[in-house]
Amino acid sequence: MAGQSGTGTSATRRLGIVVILMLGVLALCGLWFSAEDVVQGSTVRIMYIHVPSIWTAYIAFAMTAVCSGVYLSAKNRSLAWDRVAGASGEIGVLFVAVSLVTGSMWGRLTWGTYWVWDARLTSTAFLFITYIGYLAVRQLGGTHRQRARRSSVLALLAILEIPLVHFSVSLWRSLHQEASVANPNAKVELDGLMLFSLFLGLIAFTLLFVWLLLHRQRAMMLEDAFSDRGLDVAITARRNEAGA
Amino acid sequence: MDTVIELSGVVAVLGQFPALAGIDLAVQRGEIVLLQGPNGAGKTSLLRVCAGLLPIERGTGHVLGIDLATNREAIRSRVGLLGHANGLYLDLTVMQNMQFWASTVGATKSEVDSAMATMRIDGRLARVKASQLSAGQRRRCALASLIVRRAEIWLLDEPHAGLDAAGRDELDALLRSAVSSGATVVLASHERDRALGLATRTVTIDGGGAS
Amino acid sequence: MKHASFIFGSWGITAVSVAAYAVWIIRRGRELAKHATSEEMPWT
Amino acid sequence: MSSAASKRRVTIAVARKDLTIEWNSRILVNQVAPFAAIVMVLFAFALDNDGILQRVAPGLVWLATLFSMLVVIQRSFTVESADGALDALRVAGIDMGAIFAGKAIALMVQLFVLELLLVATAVVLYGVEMTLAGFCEAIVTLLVATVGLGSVGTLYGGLAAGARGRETLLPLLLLPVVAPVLIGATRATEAAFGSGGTTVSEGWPWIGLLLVFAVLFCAVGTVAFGPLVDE
Repeated sequence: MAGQSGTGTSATRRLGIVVILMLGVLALCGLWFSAEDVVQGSTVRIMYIHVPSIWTAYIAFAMTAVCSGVYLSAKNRSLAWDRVAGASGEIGVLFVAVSLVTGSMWGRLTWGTYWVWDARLTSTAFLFITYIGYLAVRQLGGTHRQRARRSSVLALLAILEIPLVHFSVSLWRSLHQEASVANPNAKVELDGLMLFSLFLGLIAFTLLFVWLLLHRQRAMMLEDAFSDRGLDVAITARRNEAGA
Repeated sequence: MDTVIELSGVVAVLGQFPALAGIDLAVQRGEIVLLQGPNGAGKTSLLRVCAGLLPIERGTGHVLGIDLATNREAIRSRVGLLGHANGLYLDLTVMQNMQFWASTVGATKSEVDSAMATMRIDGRLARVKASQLSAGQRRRCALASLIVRRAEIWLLDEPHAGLDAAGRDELDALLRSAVSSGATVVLASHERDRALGLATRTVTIDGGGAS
Repeated sequence: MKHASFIFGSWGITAVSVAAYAVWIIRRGRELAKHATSEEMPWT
Repeated sequence: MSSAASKRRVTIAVARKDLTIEWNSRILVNQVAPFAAIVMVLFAFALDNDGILQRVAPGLVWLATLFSMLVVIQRSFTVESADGALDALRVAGIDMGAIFAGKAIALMVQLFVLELLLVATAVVLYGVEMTLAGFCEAIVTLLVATVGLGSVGTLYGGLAAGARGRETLLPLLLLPVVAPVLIGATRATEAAFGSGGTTVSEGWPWIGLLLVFAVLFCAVGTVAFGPLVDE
């Protein structure tokens, strides 16, 4: 059991236990102990998972960009950086999807509709699609180095593009002064326990991200190692063709 | 002697398939090396590796003293590759193709004219769209574009394919004159008798390796 | 609690999707690790 | 071979080559432009209201441009890969930044012609009326937006060109990126057309946005095209 159970180590197991405990406390605080908001009532309880999800997605995409940049600039071009970038991008897509769904449920309660053409919402949707494209490019095939070079350039392009999309979308919305949309975060008056729940959520989700990233990145390392090993087999098979 | 191509244990991968599986090869300046072997032996990939097009996955390789692993882009401007494809734009005429090619590689008009005359694609043919040419005529165009490159190493993949008897004689003469002016030629060909008469040495490629 | 279905629903969706992803990568890691040598797993 | 003069020479040669190919094959004139025109007609069927059509004409012009652009980009790279021409250029050690610039310029010229045609269609079919100042603004919008679209289109077109499933990959990658152009160009064109009571002066900030986009992607494309396209 010890040491040989997949991508885990004693450190990740301990981290995993901490994450689960923190998420348990978060659920108790967020869903039970914390007070209802004066304006939003019980719907504020969605915030305790919605905000940490989108926060994690931002961390993940920033991680993807940083690792892609390091991969391209480092002298030895270690594929480990590319794998961390890819793993992080994948986790980011998961969390941005989750936060889009929970956000629109929250919106249904506070705004009355699932979707409003709010700048932040719209550019988050673009973020989601951009990184789906990033993951698609990672699946294009070729050697590991081709994958790494292509996807790291694309990740850096995405970082350039996202502020521009966000800026143009907010400019677009600012000129359409429709009935001022309730901003779910601005109207919340947070008391002590509510603030505690929110920060607990942020920390728990960040640690959850680290845990997922460690495992995913190790699994990717094994995937790469296996296809390298497949290459060894293929090389031997290829050499044997010569005699046949 | 001066070694222009030096590969040792080179592995090159197409997708997940090792087209070259640890090949060793050394070519001296002024040689005409014939690569022989069955279909799918790795001849095309070998030529593409030497041209700096295909990255090497393992092993070491130097072409004209330049490291293939770290600096393969630098090799490209000094070698010429004639692949299976001819590199033509099918919607352009022969003349337009040659003019485009000349202005990208920096060849003069007289060099283009003489190359086109050498491959006999001047005159009436020059105004025909590439899509209307026969396979042999397209091959001639590709060879003419190779001539204006003045490459130090000529890498030719089935250069005889599609050429008529006269074209083959012209090709042989062309390669001999290139070698006499200091170039090196590596060619893969199934035209065994013709290529053997031309080559100074034969290398057999099979299963992604050389013997 | 008002809107209980939406609140528990959003928590549930988050929990289920993250848990499903976590289970998937752990399973995948175990599956791959069965055939891996210790040099291929530098973290052990 | 990598001096500024040779880069400029390659850029011009590539741009002229792509335009000659279009001149010889007339794909844009015979296939893409009719496609774009029929899209404009279909919009009219779908919306079925003269007032609405006039109001949304700018958006429809730019949507039709984006969809047609996808076709033109695919074509631009099919030409390169049909007989291994891009490989030949790579083996010759031609600077990829210059190839990018040349292909982007050719794409911009083709897009500009297409956009003029679409604006003319909007004027005829949707009953758009323009003042002289509006007309000038429309032309500037077309120019600046086209530079942005041409550069970003060539960049992502090159990436998708080498891939399996390129027909589906290109829209997935490209459409999110060009959102700022769609937003900016549509608002600027609305101002130029005077749709929905907008005035010409409201358009210029949007042209500024388009300009930022164009400059950014021209610069980035020159650097990033090589690593994205090369094996």
